[in-house]
Amino acid sequence: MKFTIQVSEGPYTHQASDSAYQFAKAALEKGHEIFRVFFYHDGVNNATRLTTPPQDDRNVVNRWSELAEKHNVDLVVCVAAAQRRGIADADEAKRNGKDADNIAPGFRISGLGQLIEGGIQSDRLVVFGD
Amino acid sequence: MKFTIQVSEGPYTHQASDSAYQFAKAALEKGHEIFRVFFYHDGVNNATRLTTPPQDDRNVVNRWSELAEKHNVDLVVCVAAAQRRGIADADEAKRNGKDADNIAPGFRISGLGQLIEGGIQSDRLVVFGD
Amino acid sequence: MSEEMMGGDIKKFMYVNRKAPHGTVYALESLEVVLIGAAFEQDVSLVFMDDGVFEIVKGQDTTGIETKNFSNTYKALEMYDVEKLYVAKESLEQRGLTEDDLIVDVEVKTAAEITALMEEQDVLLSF
Amino acid sequence: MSEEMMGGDIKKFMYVNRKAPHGTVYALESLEVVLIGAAFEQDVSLVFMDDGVFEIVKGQDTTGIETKNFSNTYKALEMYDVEKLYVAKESLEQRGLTEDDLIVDVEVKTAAEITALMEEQDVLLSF
Amino acid sequence: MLHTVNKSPFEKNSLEACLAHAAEGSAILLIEDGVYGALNGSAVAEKVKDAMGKFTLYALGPDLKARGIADKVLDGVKVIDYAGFVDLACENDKVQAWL
Amino acid sequence: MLHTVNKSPFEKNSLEACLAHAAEGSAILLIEDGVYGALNGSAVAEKVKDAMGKFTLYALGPDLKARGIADKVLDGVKVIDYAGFVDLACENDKVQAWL
Repeated sequence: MKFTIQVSEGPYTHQASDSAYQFAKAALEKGHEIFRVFFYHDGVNNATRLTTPPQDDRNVVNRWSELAEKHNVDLVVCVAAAQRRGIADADEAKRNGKDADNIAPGFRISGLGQLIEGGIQSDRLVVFGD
Repeated sequence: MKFTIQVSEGPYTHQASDSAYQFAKAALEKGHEIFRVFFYHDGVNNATRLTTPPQDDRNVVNRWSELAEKHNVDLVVCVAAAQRRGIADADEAKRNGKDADNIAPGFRISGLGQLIEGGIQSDRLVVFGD
Repeated sequence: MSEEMMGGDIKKFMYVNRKAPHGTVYALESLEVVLIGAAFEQDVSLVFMDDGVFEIVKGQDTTGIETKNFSNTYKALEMYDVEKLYVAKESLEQRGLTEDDLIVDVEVKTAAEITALMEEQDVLLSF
Repeated sequence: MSEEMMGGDIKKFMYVNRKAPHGTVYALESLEVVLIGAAFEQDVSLVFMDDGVFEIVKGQDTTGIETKNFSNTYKALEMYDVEKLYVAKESLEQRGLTEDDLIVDVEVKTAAEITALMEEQDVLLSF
Repeated sequence: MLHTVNKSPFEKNSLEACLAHAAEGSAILLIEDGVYGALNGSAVAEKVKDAMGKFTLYALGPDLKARGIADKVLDGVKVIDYAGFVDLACENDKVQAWL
Repeated sequence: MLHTVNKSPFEKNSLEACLAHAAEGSAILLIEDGVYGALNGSAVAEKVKDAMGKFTLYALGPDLKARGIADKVLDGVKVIDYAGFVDLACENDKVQAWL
């Protein structure tokens, strides 16, 4: 079965990103397909490579990046939500006159249409939020 | 009177940062002193210079930077909370092996002791959160 | 069922709005999805329930809190062919509100009717 | 009053913990403030009320959700000379919990007693 | 002592917890989504009216206006602006935020 | 249809809203702080027990264990893991998250 997952909260502050990750991992282990993980609202904050969590804690951002690499999962960060919150890739940084970017490997920035497309193309949309 | 203000949520997602800003501005206009604004939890996300909010909306980050510059307000970002969420200045970036930093002008990263000190040194601590 | 739809059939999308505006960004960002989503020409409906009914209260003026006043955008939904707006009867009543307090024309639905509407959907988006 | 305290007098700090652990980070980050704050040698107390009482429930095991299990840290508070731990009686009861369910020794207080304790404080930190 | 409440009483237990723990004579200020607690004719209005016998209730005007409910406020609730919020924080010896 | 509830019923109205709007025969899965709704002997336990006549109630085991309440779960609540959550999402034609 084909899933799209929406993550609406950032790392650590809410469990939403953890639950979404565990759900995605379990789905992949069962042979299902993750069509897309869409990061919206504060969920875009999962996509920064500048986090340094305590060594005795999980690394939420790296965990997503590794899942993307291992299983070729499409991690999409909403551009409008990312602009409000300061998540930028090189293109976005250039376009908005920023002197740095912070996006983590495996994430790409795109539009809200990607969420709707996820809803259309997938068998199930599962939302994790606050 | 001397105030310390704690901001516990990030920009745009919750009104906490807006309310804290309006409170700080009103207090300064009345001749009070803002001893410190302490950004904790997701509040640290107010301190990134990479945001590009819609042009018809307020710029939460710049507003804080401007307040700091105009009134010499001490804007302190909790280092532990910042590390979890990916807010870094040049020193932090270097120390944690990051290739970029994202801190906005007027903010400084420091320890949780700064919050306690705010509580000790100020007449009032006012918390804005979720 | 969803397999059959892959070819370009239309899916029923419902936006479930349960949060008050201004205190958090969810209402605004939900509306942004609706506007972008309209281009996909799916069968779209919005339901306002619990504190979500406050999103469409008349006379909102955010000048004093200096945030974005997006309440008038709900009136523009019609132009995007988003015309199915449902409001939970019990949620209105609990808040002392009536249809007259709302900025857009809506269909007021009982909890049982909303249950039935939800069951008809293909995709539920929660805000 | 606060002017007199500037010279090194001790202030009464109360940490008001009202949120469940794990679902959000507030409980953990509140505890981090308490640990750092202990070095300042103020008069510190913690109150656990509403869902905050869940923070100190025994037997928490976060292996399955892969988050940090910080519940044992409450047992270390004593070593930091943080010894005034209050728990709201009504909050425990509402959740079907008793003192025996808690990981640390606490003083169970009624709402009226918590009101009085709050009134005694100089600084209230809300988590 | 000043208590602030920033959550809708229809969604969260913040106002309830505040009313159960504020000392008699306290000032309670509704801000952000907390101002919905000042709404006339709602299911919580009676509880809030009762509380006015024990506390002084304030609501932040800019937050009421933002939500379109400035003309639907319960009698007895004092509407103030951010300057008034600052004054309340000064007049009272400390502030507790019920989040 | 599968409904998920991730909020404590003592703090927020999510479970209440879910119970009021889920169709008879629905599956309701408590996750994150939502698992406190499965707690035996609490003030909401009776309401949840009543709901079990109309719905099938599930709770996520890893979340129960994290909170130290795995041995305090109401009879009749089915405890599942993340794989079970995935199965529920497959078996049901759609998922509604009550946040």
